[in-house]
Amino acid sequence: MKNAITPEAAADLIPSGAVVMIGGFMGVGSPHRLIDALVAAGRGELTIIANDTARPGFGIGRLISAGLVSRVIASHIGLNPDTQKGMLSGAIAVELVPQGTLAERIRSAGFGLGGVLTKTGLGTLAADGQRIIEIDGEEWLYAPPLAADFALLHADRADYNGNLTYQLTATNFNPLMAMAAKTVICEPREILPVGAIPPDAVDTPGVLVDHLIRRAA
Amino acid sequence: MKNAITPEAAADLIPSGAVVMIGGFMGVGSPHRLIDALVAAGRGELTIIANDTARPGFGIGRLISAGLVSRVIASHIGLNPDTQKGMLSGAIAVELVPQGTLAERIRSAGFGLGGVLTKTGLGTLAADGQRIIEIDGEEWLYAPPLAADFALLHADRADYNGNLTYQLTATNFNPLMAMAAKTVICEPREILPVGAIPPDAVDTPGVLVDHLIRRAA
Amino acid sequence: MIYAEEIIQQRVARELHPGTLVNLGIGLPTGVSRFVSPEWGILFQSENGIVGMGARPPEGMEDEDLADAGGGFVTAVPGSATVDSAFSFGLIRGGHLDATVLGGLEVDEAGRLANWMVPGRMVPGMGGAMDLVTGARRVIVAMQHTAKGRPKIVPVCTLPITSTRRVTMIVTDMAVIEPTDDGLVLRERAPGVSVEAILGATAARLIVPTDIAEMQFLRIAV
Amino acid sequence: MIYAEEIIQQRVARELHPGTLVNLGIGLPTGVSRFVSPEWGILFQSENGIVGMGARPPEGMEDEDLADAGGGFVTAVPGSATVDSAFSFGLIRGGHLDATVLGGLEVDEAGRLANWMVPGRMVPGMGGAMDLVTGARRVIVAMQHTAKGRPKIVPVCTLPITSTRRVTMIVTDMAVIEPTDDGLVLRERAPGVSVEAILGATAARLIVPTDIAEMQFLRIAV
Repeated sequence: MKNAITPEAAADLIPSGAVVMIGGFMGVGSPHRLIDALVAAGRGELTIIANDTARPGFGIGRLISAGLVSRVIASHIGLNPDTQKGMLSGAIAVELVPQGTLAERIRSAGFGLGGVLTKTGLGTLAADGQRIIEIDGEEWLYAPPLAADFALLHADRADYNGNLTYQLTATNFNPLMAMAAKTVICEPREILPVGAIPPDAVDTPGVLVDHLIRRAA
Repeated sequence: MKNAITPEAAADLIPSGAVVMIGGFMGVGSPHRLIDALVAAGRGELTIIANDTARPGFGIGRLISAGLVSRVIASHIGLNPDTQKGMLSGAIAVELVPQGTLAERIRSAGFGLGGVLTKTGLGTLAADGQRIIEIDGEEWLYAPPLAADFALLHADRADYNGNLTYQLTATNFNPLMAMAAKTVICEPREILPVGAIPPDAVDTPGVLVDHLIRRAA
Repeated sequence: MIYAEEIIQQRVARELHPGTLVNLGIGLPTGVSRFVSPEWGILFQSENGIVGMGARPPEGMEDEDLADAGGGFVTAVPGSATVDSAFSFGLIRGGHLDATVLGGLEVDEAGRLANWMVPGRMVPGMGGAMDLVTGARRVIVAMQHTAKGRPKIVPVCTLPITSTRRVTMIVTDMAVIEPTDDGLVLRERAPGVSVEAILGATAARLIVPTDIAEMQFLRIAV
Repeated sequence: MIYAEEIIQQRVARELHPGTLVNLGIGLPTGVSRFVSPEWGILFQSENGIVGMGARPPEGMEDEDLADAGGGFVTAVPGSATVDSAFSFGLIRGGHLDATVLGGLEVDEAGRLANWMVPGRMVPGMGGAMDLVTGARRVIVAMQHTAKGRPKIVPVCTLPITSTRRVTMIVTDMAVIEPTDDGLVLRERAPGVSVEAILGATAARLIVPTDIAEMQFLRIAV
């Protein structure tokens, strides 16, 4: 059984300089209350691993706009001019990773695998400085596993075992990140009694989740 | 929309010598009517990729007992003495693969990846003749993707788009195999109208499924 | 301009195969769906996690959990399925996607597409584009033939390429061009556009067969 | 023999940490769950795809879709979750499983376990054993100290090993032994079993500290 804590208490767990995965795709399926608490707590020098940095002032974009992020690993920053500016000025180190490779790198860490072999990015800038592994005469781009200190997730429903369900396209990177961070904090829309979510409906088993965020008052 | 065909019509699609993945774990979640039709059709020299070969006369064990299988790639054959006898006598070529590696090899093929890097099996017989890849001074065992001509699956529910849902531990290898074979044939318990399975409940999107098997008369 | 986009979208729609899975890029490619009849049984994938994406919902019926890859609200068609990001790209990379339709900044004589960055100026990131171009069974580039009068079909891409893979087809407001072993072959011209005009607006070498048919369109009510 | 098994199972139960995920191998290890109180909040994983496996159901309440890794009928506890085989082994390999309890054919002085084949005679396959021994945070071997009087704890495994990894602990009907950098250390003796008897039944070199406590058991009603 897991106690549900406040967003503030959760933000207190995260030190400056932490490597933080955040679920969501252009803010859809991001833990917005947790992000707000993190902005309020003012932890800086964060490394953010996420699909994108949303828009200025929205979702992960709030952390960027607040100047709390020194490094981003993402597949797309095109809809957030602040991140692009930060990248071009050198204020934010941005590593761009093809979206499917990013997903597999996170999964690889969470699943205890040694990395990803993909064709995606071969012969492009995405392969610069990366290792190419030849297998039976075919070239594959190697991409290492990607883990984090914290994963901040959104979910639709949780139970007090920490079991999670996601809804529609708010799923995206959340279940992958749930496997890949030392401490997993999830902000569900609602928390149900244990047993109320049938086993086949669970997307992320509760053993992976360390803290649940209380419902908004 | 997919027409539902009989098990016999499905078996007719599968030639002797085919490489066939079959879902299930000790027969739980295996497509039993399809297997029966395949036994009746008498196609021989099959390569079977599956977690196990169940028991003599049950599930995949029926194909073994009928002498239709010349090669097995599985993680466990211990509860089927017929497979063990076939292996020791040389009648059946058996490749034993650690279960987690088997699952990832199948997924790797279906997901367009170049194979699996795992610690499992390093320094054991499972590594014999396999490639070891060193990454940052650490050794990983490389295991190649595993694809098939056919995947024969069980599901709990389907709709006429071919969307599938699995139930409890009858899930196992079925969703992985649905990605990894040229032709995917599924035997669901029931087939519902399109729209009756909500999008979040779908485990395998219908675009992956080529043929559904009609309900038993 | 809108007319130009519609020409491209209508022509691309004809390339889609009934009953298959198709990914439409954000922007011009998204509009291809307007010219696709529901009867064709085509399912649209959005790489953020849905197979069977539908049109924008009526005002007031948006759901914050259901969006396309640009973050815009969409609907889900009956018989759709939602998946996580790893699965979504498994569909793409694993060859389960019949076609992807993508915008382009440049395409070159080797049929290579550049569509994800302009060094020093625009660095949006590749998002799903590299996976799509690498993994889809067919890659259809849908773009204006020129940008501010400058040809976008060039001898060799000057911008960073998205993949070394040769795309399947280029559809512009002026022409349909097919990259082949021999180079770029002009296949069709848009209504009222001459071969000479196409050659004049193309920096790459074009192979021009004797008969260049005019683009045909399906009659789909918009 | 049943008494011997219970000693092992009861002693192993004490090693499990409240609120964690644990995988019990088929056979002797399965019985460990009899000595685990529901209050501990331990969830049992079965690698065929369930987190939160419960006991065998009453006659007539079996479900053909709910079985353990041996194919036997089980139940699902409230708050359980089902997963596919890739996910199940992601939990195992990714270090999300706190402990695995496995039977053994041999364990050697390096703490290496052999438990998946006897060449030429018994080739069941490794199933999930290699992943479990490689990936679980702690590996507990639960086995009889000897087989037909022959020691199973040996200088060097004669049977093919399951993993090069050193297991965390060996619990037998005679002793608790901990593999360390220095070798196998005797930690506890079963009630009424002398250190001499343990040494006599062990082929491997055992390090014997001065004080060897007797195994303690929790009082769990069975």
